[in-house]
Amino acid sequence: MVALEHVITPIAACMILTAFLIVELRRLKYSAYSYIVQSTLLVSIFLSIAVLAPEPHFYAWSISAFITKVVIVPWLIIHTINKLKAEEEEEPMVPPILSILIDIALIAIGFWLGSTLPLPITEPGFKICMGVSFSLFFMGIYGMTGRSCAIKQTICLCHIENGIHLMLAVLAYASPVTVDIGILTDAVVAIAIMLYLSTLIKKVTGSLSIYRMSSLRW
Amino acid sequence: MSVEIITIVSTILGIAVTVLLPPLYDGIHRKIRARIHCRVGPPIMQTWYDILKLMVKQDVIPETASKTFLYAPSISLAYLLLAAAMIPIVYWRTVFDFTCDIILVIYLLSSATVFLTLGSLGSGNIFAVEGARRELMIAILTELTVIFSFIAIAIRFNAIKFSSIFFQAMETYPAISSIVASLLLISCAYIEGFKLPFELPEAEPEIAGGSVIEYSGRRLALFKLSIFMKQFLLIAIAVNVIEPWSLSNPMLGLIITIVKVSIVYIVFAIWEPLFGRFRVYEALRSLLILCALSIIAVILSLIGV
Amino acid sequence: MIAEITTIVIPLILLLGTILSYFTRYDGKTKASLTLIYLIVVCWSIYVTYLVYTGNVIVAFGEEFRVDSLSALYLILVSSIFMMCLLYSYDYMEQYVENFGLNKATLKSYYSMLTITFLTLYVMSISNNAFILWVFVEATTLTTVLLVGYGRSENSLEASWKYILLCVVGLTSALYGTSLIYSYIFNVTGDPYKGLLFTSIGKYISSVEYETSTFALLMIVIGYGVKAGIVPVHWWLPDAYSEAPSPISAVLSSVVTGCGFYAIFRWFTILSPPIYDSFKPVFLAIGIASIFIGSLSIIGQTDLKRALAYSSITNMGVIALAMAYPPLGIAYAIMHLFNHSLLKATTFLATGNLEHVYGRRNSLHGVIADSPVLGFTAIASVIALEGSPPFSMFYSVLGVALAIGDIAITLIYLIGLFIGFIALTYMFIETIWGEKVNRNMKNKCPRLMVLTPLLLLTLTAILGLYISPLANMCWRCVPR
Amino acid sequence: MLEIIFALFTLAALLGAFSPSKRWGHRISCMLSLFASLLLLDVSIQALEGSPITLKLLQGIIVLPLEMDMLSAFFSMVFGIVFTIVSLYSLKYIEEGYTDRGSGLRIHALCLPIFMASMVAVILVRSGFWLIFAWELMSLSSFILVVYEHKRQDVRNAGLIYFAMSHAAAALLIVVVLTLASHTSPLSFLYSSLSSAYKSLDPHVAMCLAILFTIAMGIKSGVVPLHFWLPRAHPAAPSNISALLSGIMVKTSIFLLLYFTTKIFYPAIEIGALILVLGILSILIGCLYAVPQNDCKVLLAYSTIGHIGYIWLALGAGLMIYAYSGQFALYASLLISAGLFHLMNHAFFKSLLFMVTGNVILKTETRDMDILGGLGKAMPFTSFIAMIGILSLIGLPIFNGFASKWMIYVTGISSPAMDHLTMLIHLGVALALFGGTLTAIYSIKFYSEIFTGQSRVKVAKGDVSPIITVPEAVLAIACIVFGIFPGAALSVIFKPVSTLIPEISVYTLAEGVKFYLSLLVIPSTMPLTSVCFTLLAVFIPIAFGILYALAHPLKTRVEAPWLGGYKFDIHEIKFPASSLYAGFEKLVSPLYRVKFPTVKVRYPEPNADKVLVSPWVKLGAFLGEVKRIQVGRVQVYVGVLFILLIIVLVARVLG
Repeated sequence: MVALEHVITPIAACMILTAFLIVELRRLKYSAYSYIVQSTLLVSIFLSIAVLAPEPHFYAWSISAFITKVVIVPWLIIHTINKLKAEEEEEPMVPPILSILIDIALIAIGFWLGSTLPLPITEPGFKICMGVSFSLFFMGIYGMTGRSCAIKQTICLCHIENGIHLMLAVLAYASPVTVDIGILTDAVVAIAIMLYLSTLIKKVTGSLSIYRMSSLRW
Repeated sequence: MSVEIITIVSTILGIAVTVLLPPLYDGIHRKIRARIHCRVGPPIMQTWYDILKLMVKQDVIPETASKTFLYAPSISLAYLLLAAAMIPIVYWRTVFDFTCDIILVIYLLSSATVFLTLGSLGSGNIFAVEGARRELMIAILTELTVIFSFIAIAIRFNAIKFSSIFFQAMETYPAISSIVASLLLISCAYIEGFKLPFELPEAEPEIAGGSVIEYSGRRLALFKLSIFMKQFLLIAIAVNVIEPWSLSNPMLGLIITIVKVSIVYIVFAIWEPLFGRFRVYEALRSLLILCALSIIAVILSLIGV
Repeated sequence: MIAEITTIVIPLILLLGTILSYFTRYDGKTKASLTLIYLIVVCWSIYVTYLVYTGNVIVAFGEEFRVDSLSALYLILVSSIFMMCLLYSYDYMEQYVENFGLNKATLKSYYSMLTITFLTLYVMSISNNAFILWVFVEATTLTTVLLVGYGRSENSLEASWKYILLCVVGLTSALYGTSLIYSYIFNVTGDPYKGLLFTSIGKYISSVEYETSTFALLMIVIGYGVKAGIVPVHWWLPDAYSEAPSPISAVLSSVVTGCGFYAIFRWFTILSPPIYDSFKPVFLAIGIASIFIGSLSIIGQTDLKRALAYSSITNMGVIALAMAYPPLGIAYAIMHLFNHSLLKATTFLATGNLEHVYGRRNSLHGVIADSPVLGFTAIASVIALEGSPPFSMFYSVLGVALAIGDIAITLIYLIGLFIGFIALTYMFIETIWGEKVNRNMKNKCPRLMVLTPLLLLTLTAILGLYISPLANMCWRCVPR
Repeated sequence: MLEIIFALFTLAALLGAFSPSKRWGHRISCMLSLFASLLLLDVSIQALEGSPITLKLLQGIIVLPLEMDMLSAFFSMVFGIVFTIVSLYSLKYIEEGYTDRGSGLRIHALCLPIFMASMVAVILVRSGFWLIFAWELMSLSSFILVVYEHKRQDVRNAGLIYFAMSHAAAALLIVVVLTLASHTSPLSFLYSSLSSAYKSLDPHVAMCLAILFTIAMGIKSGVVPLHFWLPRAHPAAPSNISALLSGIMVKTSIFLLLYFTTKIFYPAIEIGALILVLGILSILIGCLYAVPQNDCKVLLAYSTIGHIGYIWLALGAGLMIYAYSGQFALYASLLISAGLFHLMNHAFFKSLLFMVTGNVILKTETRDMDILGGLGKAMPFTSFIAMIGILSLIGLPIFNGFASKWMIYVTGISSPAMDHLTMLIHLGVALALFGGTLTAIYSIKFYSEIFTGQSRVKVAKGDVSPIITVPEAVLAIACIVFGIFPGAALSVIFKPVSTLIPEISVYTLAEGVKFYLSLLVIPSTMPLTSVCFTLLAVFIPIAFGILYALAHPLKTRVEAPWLGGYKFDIHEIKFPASSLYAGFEKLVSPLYRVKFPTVKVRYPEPNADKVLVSPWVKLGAFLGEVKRIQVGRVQVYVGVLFILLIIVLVARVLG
C-alpha cells in the first residue's frame, strides 16, 4: 500500500495552488473555476483517505462533499456571475505583490500551526490535512478582508468552508452523518444567501463593492 | 442677704439699667458731638424727651404696611429685654443662668435685628427697604465678628455660660485674646448703633431715615429704644469682660459699669465726628477687617494668650 | 409521548407553518393559521416548562434531544417572544413594506422566514448534541439575515451583509473548538457518540488534556461570542439591530443574540471547576470591555434603535462578567439573559411603535403629548431595562453584583451600567417628554401593536414581583 | 398593621392611575394616601410607646422583614405627620395649579403614593435587598414626580441630573450591601447577617465600605459637594413634591446613615469626622448660596442643604465622640438627639415653606422674587404661616428651629476633650452659628420679597382655598408647639437614641439633658438656677404683649408711604430680590465665582456646575468617542476577528 501521506502531499500542494488562484485571480469566473478544482481535490483527499487509511466513514464524506462543493455551490456562483454580468472583481484593497506575500505568510503560519498544534491525531497525512485546512481558512479570511467585491467575498467564504470541511473530516470523521449533513446544509444555504444578497446589492447600489457600503458606523 | 436675692435684685437692676441708660448715653453722645462741632447741643436728657414725646404722638401708618411693620418694634424689644435679663451687667450672675446662655444671647441680640429689619421691610417703602438691606448686610459681618468674639471669650475662660465666665474672669488676670474680643464687641456695638461712618441704614441725607422712615409715634420710640439697647448690651458685656472685678458686688458693679460704659460712649462720641459716611461696599469691606481680627482673637485664645 | 410531541410534532408544525405561509396567499386566513400554530407552540412550551419545573427531564432519541431547565427557560422565552413579534408584525410590516415600496404579497416570505427562525431556535434549545447546537445557531443567522435586509434599502443590505459575514466566519471558530473536543473524547473512548452529547461530554471532558480543552473552549467562546455580540467581536450587532424591522430587531436582540450565550451556557455548565476557573479572567475582561464599550457608545447617539443595540452589548457584557463568578454568577447570568431578552424585545417593540407612528427613529420630541400610552410604554420599558424595580431586570442586575462580591469589580460594573443608564435615559426622556416639535403623526398606532409591548412589560413586572420560579429555574441550570 | 399601610398606598396608586375619571382618581389617591399616613402615624406612636412591630413577609433569601423599632418609629412619626399634611395639600394643589396637563393627574396619582410608600419602606425594611428595592423605587417615583412639568427643558435636565445622582447613590448602596451580603454564609440579606459579615471583614475593606456608604447617603442627603442635584430638582418639582423631597426624602438617607453606622458598621472616628466635615461644608455653602438666589424655591433648596448640614454636623460629631470612647456616650447621644430633633423640625418647617411657596405659585404663577411682592395683603393667612415658617427656619427663640439648633450648639460646644477632634467640633459650631446668621439673612429676603413691599405681577385679592392653607396651619402650629415644649419632642427622641447607643438609657439622657440643657426640659423641681424653656417662652410673649399694648398708638392715621415727595407708581419701584444683598454678594463673590450684579435668573451655583458637573459631562462625551471604533467597514471587522483567532491559535502553540 502507498503511504497515505505520499498521496496527500501532492494533492495538498495542488490545493494550496488553487487557493492562490482563488484569492488572487481578478476574473471572478476564473476564481470560481479554481474553486471547482479545489473542491475536486478536496473530494479526492477524502477518497484517498477512505481507500488508504482505510476509513469507511470517508466515503460518505466524499459523496456529500462532491454533491455540495463540486456541483451545487459552483453552479450557484457561476449562475450569479452570469446573471450579474460581473466579469472583473471590484478594485482590490491590497496591491497584488503584497497580497501574494501575505498569502505566502499565511500559508506558512497555517502549515506551522497544522504541524505543531497539539491535536489528538497521529497519522502524518492528517497532520498535512490540518495544515491545508488552516491555510485555506486563513487565506479565505484574508480574501474577505482584502477584497471588496461581494461575490469575491462569497467565494472566499466557500474557500473557508472547504478548509473547515477538511478540518471537520479529520477531527470528527466518526460523527454521525446527520452532523455532516447539517453543517454542509448550513454552508450551502449561507453561500446561497450571500449570493442572493450580492444580487440585491448590485440591484440597489449598482455595484458589487462592499468597501463603498460603510454608511453604518458609530 | 442670700445669693438668690442678690441675683434677683441685680437682674432687675440690670434690666432697669439697660432700659434707662441707653437714651441717656445717646444724649451724652449728642452733647459731646455738638461741642466738637462748636455747637451748644441739646440737653443730655434730650433723647429721653424725644422718646417720651413720641409716646404721646399720633401714629401714621403707611397704606402699604404689612402686619410685621406693626409688631416688629415690640417683638424686638421683648427679645432684648430677655437678653438684658440674661447678661450679667451689674453682678456676675443673673436669674437666667444656665449652660450655654451666651449662644442664646447671641440669638436674642440678632433676633432683635431680624425683627427690626422685618419691620422696616414691612413698611412697603422703598427707602425703608434700602435701609433694611444695608442693615442686614452690615449685620452679617458684625454677627460673624460677635460670634467669633464670644467664642474667643468662651475658649479663653473655658466656659460657655456667663456666670462661669465672669466668675473666672474675677479670679484671673485679663488675657490679650479676651481684651481683643471685647474691643471687637465694642466696635460691633459702635457699628450696630449706626454711627458714622456706618450710619448707612438711616442715612438721613441720603435715604431720609431709611429703616425708620415710616415709623412714627410710639413704634418709633420702641424702635429707637431697641437700637440703643442692643448697642448698650454689647458694650456692657465687653467692658465687663475687660474689667470684671467690680461684678462681685451689685452696687459696686452698678457704679463701675456705668462709669465703664460712659467711657466707651465718650470715646464713641469723640470718634464719630472724625468720619464721613462710608459707601455701602466700602463699609462692608472695612468690616471684613473686623471679621479677620475676630478670627485672630479665636486663634489667640486657642493658643492660650 | 411528551418527548415525541416535543421533538417531532412541534417542529413539524412549525415547518408546516413555514411552508404554509410561503405557499399560500398572504391573507387573513394565513394570519389566523399562523397565529394558531404559534399559539400551539407557546402552549406546549409552557406545558413543557411546567413539566421541567416540577422536576422532569424530557429525553428523546437517545438523549439527542433533551429538555432540562436551561432548555425549558429558553424554550418559553423563544416562544413567547415569537408570539409577540408575530402579533406585532401583522400591522407593523404592512406599513413597513409600504414605506420601502415593496409589494404586500411578498410578506408571505417574511412570515415564512420568521417561522423558520422560530423552528431553528426551537430545535436549538432542545438539542443536546454539540454539533446540532452549532448547526442551528448558525441556522438562526441564515434565517434572520434576509429579515434584517427585508427593507431592501442600501443600509439594511449593508447591515445584513455585515451580519452574515461576521457570524458565519466567527462561528467556524466554535465549530473548530467543538470538533477538537469531540476528536479528543473519541480518541479516549472510541465511542463516536460520547463526544457528541453534552451530557456525556461533561463526564469525559476531564479526560481531555487541560490545555487542549481550555483552548478548544476559548475557540468556542470566541465563536459563539460573535453571535452573542460581545466585545471585541460585536461589530455586526449595532448595524443589524438598527436597520432591521422592529419586530426583527426584537427577535435578534433577544433570542437570536441570546442563543450565542445559550450555547456558551450549555458548554460551561458541564465543566468542572479547574477548567472553568481558567476562564474567569477571560469572562472578566470581555465582560468589562463589553459593558464599557456598549455604555460609552450610547453617548451621543441619535438613533433610538442603535442606542438600544449598544445597550445590548452592555448587557451581554453583564452576562459575560457574571460568568466569571460561578456558580452564583452563572445562575444570574442565565437570569439576566432571560430578563434582558424579554425587556429588550419590549423596548424594541415600543420603539418600533414610535418609528411606525412618526416614520423615523431620531430627533423625536414630546411623544407623550401625542400618545400617552406609547410614551409610557417606551419610557417604562427603558427604565425597566435599566434594572429599576419592580421589573425583573432588577433582580439579575443585583444578582450579578452579589455574585461578584468584590468592591472594586462591583464598582466598575455599576459605573459601566450607570453610564449606559444615564445616556439611554437621557435619549428617551428627550424623546418621550418635552415640548412637542413634530406634530405630524404619520400613522395611527394599531391596538395590537400598542398591546404587545405592554403585555411583555406586564409580564416582566409580574416576574419582578414574583421572581422565585425564575430564580429556581436558573439556579437549577447551574451544576452543583 | 404595616402591611395594611403598604396595601393602602398601593391601592391608592392603582385606583389613582386606573380609575375612569382622572380627577376623581386623583382625589381618591390622595385621600387613601392620607388614611395610610394617618395609620402610619398611629402605628408609629404605638411603637414609640413600647410595642415595636416586626413582620416577615415572603420566604427564602428574599424574605421581606419589616420592623418598626424605636428609630424607625420616630422617623415614621415624622413621616406620618408630613405625609398627612402633604396628601391633603396635594389634593387641591395639583388640581388647581396643573390642570392643563393631559395625563399629569394620573401620573401624579400613581406616583405620589408609591413615593410615600417607598420612603416608608426604606426606613422599615431590615433586609439589604429590599432596601435597594425600596430605594430604587423611591428614586424612580420621585423622578417621575420631579419632571411633572416635563415640557420645560430645565425641568427635564434637573430631573435627569436628579435621577442620575440618585442612581449613583443607589449604585454605591448596592456595592456596600452586596459586598456585605456576599460575605454572609448562608447567603442572607438580613441586616443582622450583614452586620456580622461586616465585623468579619478586613478593616481596610470595612472602612472603604463605610466611606462608600457615607458618600451614597451624602448624595441623597445633598451634602456639599454632592449636592448639585438638589437645587435643581427641588425647584423643578411641583411644590408638594418639593415639600416631600426636602422634608422627608433627604431624611431617609439620614436614617440609613444613622442606622448603618451604629448598628451594622462599628463606630469609627474617621466616618464620624467625614460626616462632620461634610456637614460643616454643607452649612457654609448651602447658606452662602441661598443668599443671592432670586428664585424662591432655589433659595429654599439651598437652605435645605444648609440645614441638612446641621443634622450631619450633629450626627457626625456624635458618632465621632462615641467612636472615640464609650465613656463619652452621653455627649454622643445628646448630639445625636439634637440632630434628630433638628431633623424633625426641619421636616416640619421646610415642608411648610415649600407648601407656602406653592400657594404663591398658585396665585401668581411665578417663583421669581424679583417680580413678586406685596402678597401679604392679598394672602394674609399664607403670609402669616410663612412668617412662622421663616422664624422657625431662622431659629428664633420660641420657634422649634431654635430649640434644636441651640441644642446642637450647646452639645457641640460642651463636647469632651478629644485632642484635635474637639477643635473640629468647635469650629463646626462656630461656622454653624455664622450659618445661622446667613439663614436669617436669606429668610428675611424670602419673606420680605414675597410678602411685603410691592408686586410687579397683578394679584387678585383673596387667599388660596382653605383645603390648602389648613394643612399648612397644622404644621405651623407644630413648629410653635415643639419650639415651646421641646421636652415633649426630646422625650420621644431619647427612646430611639438610647436603643442606638446601648450604654445610655432614656433616664440617663433625661438627666443629662437636665444638666447640660436646663433650658429645654421642664424640671420637676424648679430651682432658681435652672430656668425652664417654658419660662423663656412665657417671658417673650408677655413682654411682647405688654410692649405691644404700650406701643399701641393713641390715634392712628393711614397715609401713602412717603417717598421723599416724589410721585412714583408704586409698582415700578419694587426693590428686585436679585440686588437685595448685592454688596455682600460682591464681597464674597470669590466664593461664588459669578459676576454681580448679574443676570435676571440665576442658575443654581455655576461653581458646582463648573467643578462637579461639566467635567463629567465632558469626560463622558470624550469617552463616548470610543464608539468610533465602529468604523463601518466590514473588512476591518473581519480583520479584527482574524487577528484575534490567529493570536489565540499562536498562543496555544507557544503554550
